[in-house]
Amino acid sequence: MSHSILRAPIVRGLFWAVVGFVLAAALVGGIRTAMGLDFWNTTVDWVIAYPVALLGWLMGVGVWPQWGREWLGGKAEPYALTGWQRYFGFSPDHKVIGIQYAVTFIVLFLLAGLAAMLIRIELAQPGLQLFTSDQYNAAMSFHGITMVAVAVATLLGGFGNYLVPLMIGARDMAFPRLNALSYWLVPPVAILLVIAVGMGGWDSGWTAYPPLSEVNKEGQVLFNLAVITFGVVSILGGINFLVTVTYMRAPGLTWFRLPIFVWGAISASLISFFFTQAFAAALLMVLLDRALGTSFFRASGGGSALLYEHIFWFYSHPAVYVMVLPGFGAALEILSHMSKKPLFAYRWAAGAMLGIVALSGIVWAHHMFTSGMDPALHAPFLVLTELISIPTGLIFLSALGTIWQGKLWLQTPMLFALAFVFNFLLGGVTGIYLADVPTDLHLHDTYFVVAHFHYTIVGGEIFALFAALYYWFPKFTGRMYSERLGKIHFWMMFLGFQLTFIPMFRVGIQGMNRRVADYPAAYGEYNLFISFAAFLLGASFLFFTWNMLASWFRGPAAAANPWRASTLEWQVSSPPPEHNFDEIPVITGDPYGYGGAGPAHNRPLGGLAAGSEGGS
Amino acid sequence: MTAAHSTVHGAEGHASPARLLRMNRMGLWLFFASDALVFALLLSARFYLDGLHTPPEVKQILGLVMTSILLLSSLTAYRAETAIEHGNIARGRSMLLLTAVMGSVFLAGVVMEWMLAEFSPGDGYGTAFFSMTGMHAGHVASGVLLLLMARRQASAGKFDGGGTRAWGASGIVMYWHFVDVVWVFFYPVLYLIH
Amino acid sequence: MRRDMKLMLAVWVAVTAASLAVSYFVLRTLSFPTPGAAEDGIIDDAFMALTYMATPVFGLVIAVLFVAMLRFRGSGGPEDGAPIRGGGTIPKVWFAVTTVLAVVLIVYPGLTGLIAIRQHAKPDLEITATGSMWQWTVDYPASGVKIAGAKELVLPVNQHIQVNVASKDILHSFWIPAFRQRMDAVPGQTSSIYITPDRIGDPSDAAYRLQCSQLCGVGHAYMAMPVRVVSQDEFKAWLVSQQKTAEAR
Amino acid sequence: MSMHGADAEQREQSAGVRVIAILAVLTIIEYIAAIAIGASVPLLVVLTPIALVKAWYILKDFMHLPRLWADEEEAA
Repeated sequence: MSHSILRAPIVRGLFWAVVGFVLAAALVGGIRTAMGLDFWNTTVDWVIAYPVALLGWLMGVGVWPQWGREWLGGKAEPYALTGWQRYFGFSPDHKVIGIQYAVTFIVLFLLAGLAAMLIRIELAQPGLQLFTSDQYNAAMSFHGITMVAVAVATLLGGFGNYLVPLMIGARDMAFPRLNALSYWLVPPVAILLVIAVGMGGWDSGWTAYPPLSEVNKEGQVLFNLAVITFGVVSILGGINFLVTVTYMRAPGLTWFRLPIFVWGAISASLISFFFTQAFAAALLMVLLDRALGTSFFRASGGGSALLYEHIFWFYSHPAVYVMVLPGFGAALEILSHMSKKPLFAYRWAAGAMLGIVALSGIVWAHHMFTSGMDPALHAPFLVLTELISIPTGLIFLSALGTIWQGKLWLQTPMLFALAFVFNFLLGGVTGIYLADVPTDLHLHDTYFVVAHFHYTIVGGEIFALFAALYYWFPKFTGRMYSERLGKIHFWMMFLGFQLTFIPMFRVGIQGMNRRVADYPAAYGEYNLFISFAAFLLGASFLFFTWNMLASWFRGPAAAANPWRASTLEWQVSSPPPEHNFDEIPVITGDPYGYGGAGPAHNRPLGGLAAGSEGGS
Repeated sequence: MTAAHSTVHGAEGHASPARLLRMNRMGLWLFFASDALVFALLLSARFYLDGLHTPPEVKQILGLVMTSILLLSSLTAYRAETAIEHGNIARGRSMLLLTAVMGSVFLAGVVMEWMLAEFSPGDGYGTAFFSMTGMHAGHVASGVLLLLMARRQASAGKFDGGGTRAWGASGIVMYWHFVDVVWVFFYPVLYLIH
Repeated sequence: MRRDMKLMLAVWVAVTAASLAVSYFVLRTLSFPTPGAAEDGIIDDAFMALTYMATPVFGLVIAVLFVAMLRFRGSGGPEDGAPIRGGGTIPKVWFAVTTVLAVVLIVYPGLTGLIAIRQHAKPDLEITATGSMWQWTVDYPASGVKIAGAKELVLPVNQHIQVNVASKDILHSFWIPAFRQRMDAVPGQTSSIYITPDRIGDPSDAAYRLQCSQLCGVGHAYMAMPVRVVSQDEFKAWLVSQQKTAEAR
Repeated sequence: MSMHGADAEQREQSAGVRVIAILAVLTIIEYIAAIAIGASVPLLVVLTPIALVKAWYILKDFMHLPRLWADEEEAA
């Protein structure tokens, strides 16, 4: 078999994407010329040619040979790539897809983090140093949306895909090819965002509020298309998880024997499959307003900008829980295994996650207390929003109860998981100020909000993500990471994070509003401090990146179960065999059998424990 | 496990056909729920932007005819599905084609309506009308393509024997009905209320 | 185990007390912008009330984390922790306590604060601030003064002012940190807030600036304008001077 | 397919005709109601349940909603 570079899936995908784009744009141009209009119109051309290019990309990258032929009654080619090439092709293997997601989004995380560093250079002093206002907005908007995508997809897409089938004793996800298709929609999102920045960016942030997003630069169009595509990724992924967990659990693995991480993935999937389309729909409406002259959000045609805010936050508040619920799951999972103690109040924690899902859909308008919406809506949304603190409190109970009287093994993943508890506490508590109408009137759109959501998303979810990354690194790669570098990364990141965001609460209260390239000199000293702390935070990722790369290529081989953990993924080799389980295990107890509390699985190193009890 | 197994992945690897069918079915219904929300958002936007107002220029007869065609196409789609499930591939093929033709007629109706419309996309009702019918027509168009695809698969012998093997056709027909259900709500909201 | 529990309780009390002290003595005095309006009290008090309520929760989590990391250490050996599953009364009690806490803070400072901030007397003065990319137009309808692209916002002290906020093009937001409240300027609608400046103030204090606080594109950061709160006599004189300038044009 | 299969097919096909008849009648009622009823709210009160009933018939009979939780294929 020849593997010339020209036959590589990505090259074919790009080729057909370009062909699709050019053909569609030429067709549009031809029709426009015939109608007496300009040949090229950026908005119209992108809106029409991009979906065609996307189709070309998908088909070229492997959908056509491995799936598309069946649609027309033909026979699909077998999946052929092996070794490292699997990661660069259309692979239906959930473990390959998990690593594809994780690596892609960690690269994007570092890229968006770099944008954050540039932002902090600009904000170190009052006045404009590095950027023009326009460039600042572009950097801020890119940082925002990319980090949102990272937060939504790394834990759920990366770790969820890799771990959920293993944890439930399945050989793959329910829809392996759909899973691959979902992943291969991600590169176009990244490419669109990068092209958009190259075109000068868009200045409406990740929220893209109209009417600004209907009158600003064309980069906005690409942003909208990227986010709509990303919405499809999220929806298809969510559906896949729900069907997988519903129908593919191993015999004996009842709902309340699922590892808590699986509950986090289910809860997040429920939200992402049911709410994501609101964001996509809102951005589609913006495109319609821009391209066809409808007036969803144009006051002159009877539209209303507030309609956008309602639709947007209908998704984007629940989206926060798409980010943190898998984070809760991963952190609780690690706290239990690294404390060698059963997860405390397991059913309450699982119930709390579902409670958060239920409440998440009815609290969106707390983002709109100062938007000029009907004041009659303020009180109900205040009440509903504050109620979320109750299920969230149960997650804390579970975390604290788990570590109490445990045998805490303070390795890097555990440190990150404990930091998650601390950070999310601050994030959660400061959220109460923003759900409270009177305080929100002052704090809305200030750096207090910036600090708050960085505490929940970065301090919460991203810390849980790194906990998960170190914890499951040996399982993913079959190699151990360097504990020393891991601890350096942790302490630098932890301290850098606190020193960056604690002062932001203060400047926010004081009156510094967010999303500004420049600010009054009165806030200068704090911002200088924040910038230096942010550089410390940023520098910690040098250690992280080095650790990951060096360990993946040259680290010592990892045992099957280096943490002596009790869940199923640790009962198979590291990395797991191609089909996970030679025999589907039979489950006889819950996943946290520590301290002689009735272990579900044996926990000697390696070996598939429960398989001996019977096949599938 | 050896490389020879590498084409057998996940569900296909160990689930029974009946289990696989249930999984496909649940996945499709979840997709419907998800897609329905897009339509629900557009529908709520219609009330948010323009309340209950419907301009008198709306073509009532055309709307009724289009609605009837779409509803009838659901019957032919149903006949196609039933025939294929019972192994009657020939009838299934002709019914799929008939459904696709009726869907195309519906699409022609949408185009005609857009050209005849006496309101602009720039006002409240027009915004709702063009976006709702446009989004729906996009689904109908993809449905027509899918129906033709199902017909092609039927010719290739994919559904021979019916039963669980008919899922491919059944899923596409379900999608067609789903698009019809959307129109059941869109029709009164766009044409009849006032 | 009793010793660990006692240590935890002690740390809890200590952290809570320390946080209360820091909140009371440091946060209140150092962080808030100059309180320039009568309504500020409602907002700052709500802020402090939430902070005080948060301190015991904060203290508890810190105490458990601290004691666990100090006293419940393991090294990955074969020893397991205690097989406590937490299925008994503890989660129920926790659930009850957090529910009560949530209800309390919904009522106070939540709903009570909301009611307080919504109550307003008949305004003494009405102004309209209209945002456009990237400047404010200020209108004093009673005296016929309208300043397009105003260079400063002048307000009288001790007057109850209704501010109507509107927009010509895209979303903006009217915010003066000294007055705490903000309101978005939405095209096609006018929204109002009520403020009663209760001390003289000038823009040498960064809290006295009208800042657009809804991202509005390139000029967003600079869509700010100095605010002066002056005595009522001075305000009247200023209005007259503005009327003259307008006539002179 | 056996004769039995063809019979079953015939039965299901006539069920489809029954549903489309119901849909047709309800659509006509909708159309007439919109002409006959002048006020908005009463019209909405009539149209909403009709639309729900129509949707229900399509979901239940055409889209086989009950198959989601039925066990028929396990037995087949």
